[in-house]
Amino acid sequence: MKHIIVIGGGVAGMQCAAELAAHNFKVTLLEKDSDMGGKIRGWHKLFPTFTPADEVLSGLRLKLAQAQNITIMTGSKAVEISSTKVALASGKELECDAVVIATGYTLFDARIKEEYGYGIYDNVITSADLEEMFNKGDVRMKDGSTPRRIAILHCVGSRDEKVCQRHCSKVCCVTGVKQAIELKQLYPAADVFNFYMDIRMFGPGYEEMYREAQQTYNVHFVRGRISEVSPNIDKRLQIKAEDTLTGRPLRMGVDMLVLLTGMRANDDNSHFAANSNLRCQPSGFMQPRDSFLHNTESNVEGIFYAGAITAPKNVGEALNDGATAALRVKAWLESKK
Amino acid sequence: MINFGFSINKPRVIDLNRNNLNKSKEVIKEMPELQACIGCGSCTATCTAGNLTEFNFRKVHTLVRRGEYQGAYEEMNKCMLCGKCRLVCPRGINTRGVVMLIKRKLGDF
Amino acid sequence: MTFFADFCIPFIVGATVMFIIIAAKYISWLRDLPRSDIKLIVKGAVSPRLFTAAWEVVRESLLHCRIFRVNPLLGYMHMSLAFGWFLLIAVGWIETVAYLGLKWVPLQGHVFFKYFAALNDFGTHKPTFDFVMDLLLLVVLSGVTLAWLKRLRSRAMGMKRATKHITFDRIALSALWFIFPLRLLAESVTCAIYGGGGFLTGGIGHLLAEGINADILHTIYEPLWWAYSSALGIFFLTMPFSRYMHIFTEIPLIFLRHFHLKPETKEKSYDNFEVEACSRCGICIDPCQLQAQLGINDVQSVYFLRDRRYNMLQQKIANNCLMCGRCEAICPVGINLNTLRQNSRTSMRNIPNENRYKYLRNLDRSEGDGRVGYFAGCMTLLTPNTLTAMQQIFEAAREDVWWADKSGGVCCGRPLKLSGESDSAQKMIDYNKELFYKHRITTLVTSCPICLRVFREEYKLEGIEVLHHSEYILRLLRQGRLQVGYSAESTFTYHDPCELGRGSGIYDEPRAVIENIGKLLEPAHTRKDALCCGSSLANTAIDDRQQLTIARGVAEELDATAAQTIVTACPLCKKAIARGAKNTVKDLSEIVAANIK
Amino acid sequence: MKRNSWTDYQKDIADDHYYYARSCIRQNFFPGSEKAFLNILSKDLERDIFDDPLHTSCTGIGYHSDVVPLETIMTVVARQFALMNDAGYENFTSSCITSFGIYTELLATWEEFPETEEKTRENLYKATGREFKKPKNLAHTSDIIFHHREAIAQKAKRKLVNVYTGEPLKVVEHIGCHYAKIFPKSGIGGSEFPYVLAGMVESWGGELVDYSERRHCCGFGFRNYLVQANRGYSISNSHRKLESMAPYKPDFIVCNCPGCSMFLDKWQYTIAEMDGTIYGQNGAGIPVLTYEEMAGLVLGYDPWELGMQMHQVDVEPLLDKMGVEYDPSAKYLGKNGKYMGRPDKAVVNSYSCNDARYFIKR
Repeated sequence: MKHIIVIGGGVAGMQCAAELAAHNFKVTLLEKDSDMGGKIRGWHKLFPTFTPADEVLSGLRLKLAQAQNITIMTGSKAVEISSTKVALASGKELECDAVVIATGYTLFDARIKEEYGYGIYDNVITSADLEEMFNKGDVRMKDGSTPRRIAILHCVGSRDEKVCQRHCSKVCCVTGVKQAIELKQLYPAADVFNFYMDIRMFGPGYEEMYREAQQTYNVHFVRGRISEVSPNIDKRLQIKAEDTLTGRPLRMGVDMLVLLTGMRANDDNSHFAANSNLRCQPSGFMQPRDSFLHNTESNVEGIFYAGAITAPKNVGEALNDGATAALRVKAWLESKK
Repeated sequence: MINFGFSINKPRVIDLNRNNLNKSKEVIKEMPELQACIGCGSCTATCTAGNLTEFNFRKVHTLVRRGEYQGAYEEMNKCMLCGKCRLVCPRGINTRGVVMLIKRKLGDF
Repeated sequence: MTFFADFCIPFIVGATVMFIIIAAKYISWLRDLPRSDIKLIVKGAVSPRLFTAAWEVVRESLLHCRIFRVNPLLGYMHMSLAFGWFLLIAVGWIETVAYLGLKWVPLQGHVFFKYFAALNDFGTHKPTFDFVMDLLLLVVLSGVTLAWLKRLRSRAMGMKRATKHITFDRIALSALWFIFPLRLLAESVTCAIYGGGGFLTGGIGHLLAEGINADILHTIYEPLWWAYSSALGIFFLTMPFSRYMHIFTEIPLIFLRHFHLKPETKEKSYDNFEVEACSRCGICIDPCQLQAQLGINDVQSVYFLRDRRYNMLQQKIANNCLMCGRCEAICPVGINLNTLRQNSRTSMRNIPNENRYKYLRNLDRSEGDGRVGYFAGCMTLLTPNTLTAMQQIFEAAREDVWWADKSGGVCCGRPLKLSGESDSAQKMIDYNKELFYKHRITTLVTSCPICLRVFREEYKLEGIEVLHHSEYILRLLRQGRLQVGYSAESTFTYHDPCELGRGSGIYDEPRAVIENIGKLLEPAHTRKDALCCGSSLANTAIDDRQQLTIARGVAEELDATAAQTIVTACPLCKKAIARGAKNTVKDLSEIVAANIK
Repeated sequence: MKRNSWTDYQKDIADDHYYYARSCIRQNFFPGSEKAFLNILSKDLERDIFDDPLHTSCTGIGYHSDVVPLETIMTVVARQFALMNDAGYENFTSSCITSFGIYTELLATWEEFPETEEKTRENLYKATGREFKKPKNLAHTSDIIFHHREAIAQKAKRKLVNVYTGEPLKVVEHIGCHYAKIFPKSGIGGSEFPYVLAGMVESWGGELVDYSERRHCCGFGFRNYLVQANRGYSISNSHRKLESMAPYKPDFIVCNCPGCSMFLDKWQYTIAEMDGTIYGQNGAGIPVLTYEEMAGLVLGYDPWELGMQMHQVDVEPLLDKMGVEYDPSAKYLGKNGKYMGRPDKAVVNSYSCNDARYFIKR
């Protein structure tokens, strides 16, 4: 029985492992954290259907639990990769017939954009923090009071040369719209402002949701990037932006600022690229063999990609990638016979 | 008061802390679809009055929504209400209704 | 001989108050008429129009011929109530004369003649009158029954919806419903006790006398006359404040109309006659597409007039109307609904402002040179196919054309006028007019019915003939300056634009043009009855989805004709119908241009 | 406020042996400050600092007003460095923020485009026959005070504390734009949360005001002030800053840029004359100090020796709050003890001016 190692226990990795097992492979799923689920663990709801993230995750867990021949190794970080062997941080080495890398992405550290005051001012939070708050059912300001005006800033750590992240993280726009709606549902009297550079509603139902946010939920959209955040005398956050559609600077005090932090490439990627002859894109994400016919394969035979390791992707795309990569692995192993 | 030969320039900033947003809220409440504007500018591009003057419907209603009312009534009065903008709006906004509503809220109607 | 009993008091009070109020209303309205209108009245009163008006009063106020034509059952209901009641009064008066000779009898003496006749001895009994009066009462009662039915089951009466009424109307209506049944009862009981009466009152009286103890009949006798008198009194008291004001108002209205008075851009005293002549019959509700397709049921003309009459008109009601004219075309009273709505809007929104449209000064973006001017209109600039088609037609006819607004012009002013800003609209009218005269055109062709209408109605373009392009093209065809190929294979259906059809009375010209090219198939609603595309500039209240719903409804009907091409003659209609139609939608000029030989 | 990010932006500041470059604006408008700086360094801190009479303006004002070309200013800067080499120093420090910005910018330009450095060497040699070495360390003089802030705190005669209430004084700090906005790495604390003045204020017992227009320009902006037609723009920037800080009721403003000190001080008077707004307490303006003056007061220098009589907004209310003893009658005495005249009373100074023997003619 052929042995496949799937690195990364996020949605793409879980899906891929389960699909591989269904095709009668022996699968080892490596996860560096203590639990599976990756980035959507702790996420509240998924756009555009407001499906609880837990629902997707428990579906995947069930799929893994029901599968035969899967070894799940949590707390295991891969440090060296080749198509036949994976070395773990613990020093252990695992032999295999193929490897699927599904290590996903790293959330941009909002602290780097220090002008937004994350980690400096209370009530400047990231989209991930907000999801956590939603999960706890406790969206409040630091002092426990209810926010009356909330700003959501798009493209924090995306499309920004100044932090060396030129790419678009793809999902933040729609996340911002989703979170705006959820905030309005929670606090209908609050004013929610989305500050955006472009609104990229690329998926099915996204544009409709955007429109609903505007028209039904009365979420304000201001085209302009917030330039700086500072405290106000009334303890609010003073934000400054340009309302580019009127060509005038705009400023206001807000109670809460949500930063839609982007996806950036894992720091590991360049290491893998250097040591395993894999190719990186200028963005730092891995380069698939090509963008069309072999987009879940690496340039190295026997090493495959699934999910956001190659580019920012949404959950659905990552899941598709996982399944596709499994089929590619199977096809490749069969062609080798 | 001394004349220094110059004066303090009026700030161009839209200050949402200072602006009185009541009228803006009334406008949005009566015409929620106005919020669906994506600023494409097709209304302004096709505007009969906008091709003869500096009237910019998109800009004026955006400013009104931000609580910048000064001059909005006078600007909206440049509109001929011909309705081309409504035909081209990709979001189906009742632009003529918006013009009339803003004039009603900000003028003497 | 006395003609007074205590129970007459409610009637006397009601009737007196009513006549005083109505007189006061008419006097004040007439007094406030502008001088020009008074001149018209003076001129009309000494002309044969006086008689034609009187004849119309008979036909419409009494017989309700127009409602008959729309809905015979409703017509009968109105006629039985109005004409029946009128005859009851008239014959009743003759009856009194017949009994008592030409001698003054107070009003209540006529109305409660049966009561006084039983009390006094008026001489020989005259059964013919009993029969006639009973017959008339029966006719009126049949009308009342139908009115009840209409309230309960409007569909059975051929109306999808009946009017929703205000309190005054409800009181008056209830009183009206009870007047005649109570009269029947009172008179029957009188007959039961004193004998006499015709087949109805006498017959019922006979049965009562047989079946009910005489004491009981005596006990209820007076109260029944009280009830009848009270019902009358209440009805008269509420009448001037309710929709029943129309009963009398329609009569002066008919005269004034025959004297050529009509509502104008701005409200004036004459409008009162039109507004209060509305009986709130609700016939205007059913043809309204806002009602039929969007379920909007508080904006129709009946409600608009009601709100205007009671000074509770809101902009959102006034603005929510397509002004398609479907209701106006069907209104049995012939009220100028569109003009009244437009001048209400004017009252609400018109602010004279000298500074508006100053930017039009010295502006001239026209091109070309010729005695024929072509004014595309703002909307046509968004249907460039029409523009190029017109160009081809002009070229084929070798017409030198002055293009008023090919690269953008100034709006004709009608949209602004429709929205109520009439004085500002005048500035655009003045601008364009000056432009037309400056370029010395003798014919003005437009492909936009909205522009056409304002050119004809407001511009007063002396020396310039204004033509819609359908009229112009037909003229070219008839003069032989333009030849088009005919194919029996090509089938077309035609959508009448509101402003062109009902608005300007142009129905035949576009049809004639189409029949030069191919076969014309008529949709279910056509000509005067044609539907509105929903994109009317007159409505600034409905949203895009609502516009689309209406457009789809229209498109469906046009598609149902199975014609290959839907033709219309208005850029706005074209855009609207194209959103919902399966077949191609073309402007009249396009199909002409495509078939030039 | 969790403000730790300044630690991310640190730079080396030489501890001793400085070559001092003066500032055009500071030596004209705050001459006492430069003198105080030299005294603090050499006397209080016992450091070696050389005030070279041969050095010139860096020509930054001309450069930022588009009248001095880049090649020229590069050569002038190169000459300053040559003079420093001649004097035997390696650590260059400038009193002016704009000069500091220019030195930083030119050093970075030479780094990125070595050919420009070559050209400059050539130009300098042609013009003066000199050659130069780049300084080992470049710092603004406020960096140096920041560097020695704890030593100053130890020698402090008084703290930045209101002697009546015992509360720390509320201080607005304003950093010149050219300090770290061009190269965030060149300033202590970077451009977003500059710490160079804040560090001094905190070490010496004051409380910092973090107001929303903290990072905004003072409004000087060179050609925006120098051309009269543009002055409305200049003053509106100061206006915006003052509007933003006023609600916090600051006790004084401290700047590290001479131009900012001047504009925030003098525009207060102009604004008061134009629209009647006075931003400080009790009908007086907010005193504006240079960091040298602030350090001097802490170290017990006499305010008139520090040249604080040169300010538009009177500093006496602040001196009273700090418990500084001063001789009011000595305010307008020159160094030679002679009366040097006094300005007319101004709307931003609330106390009466009885001894009006000399008036500035409007």
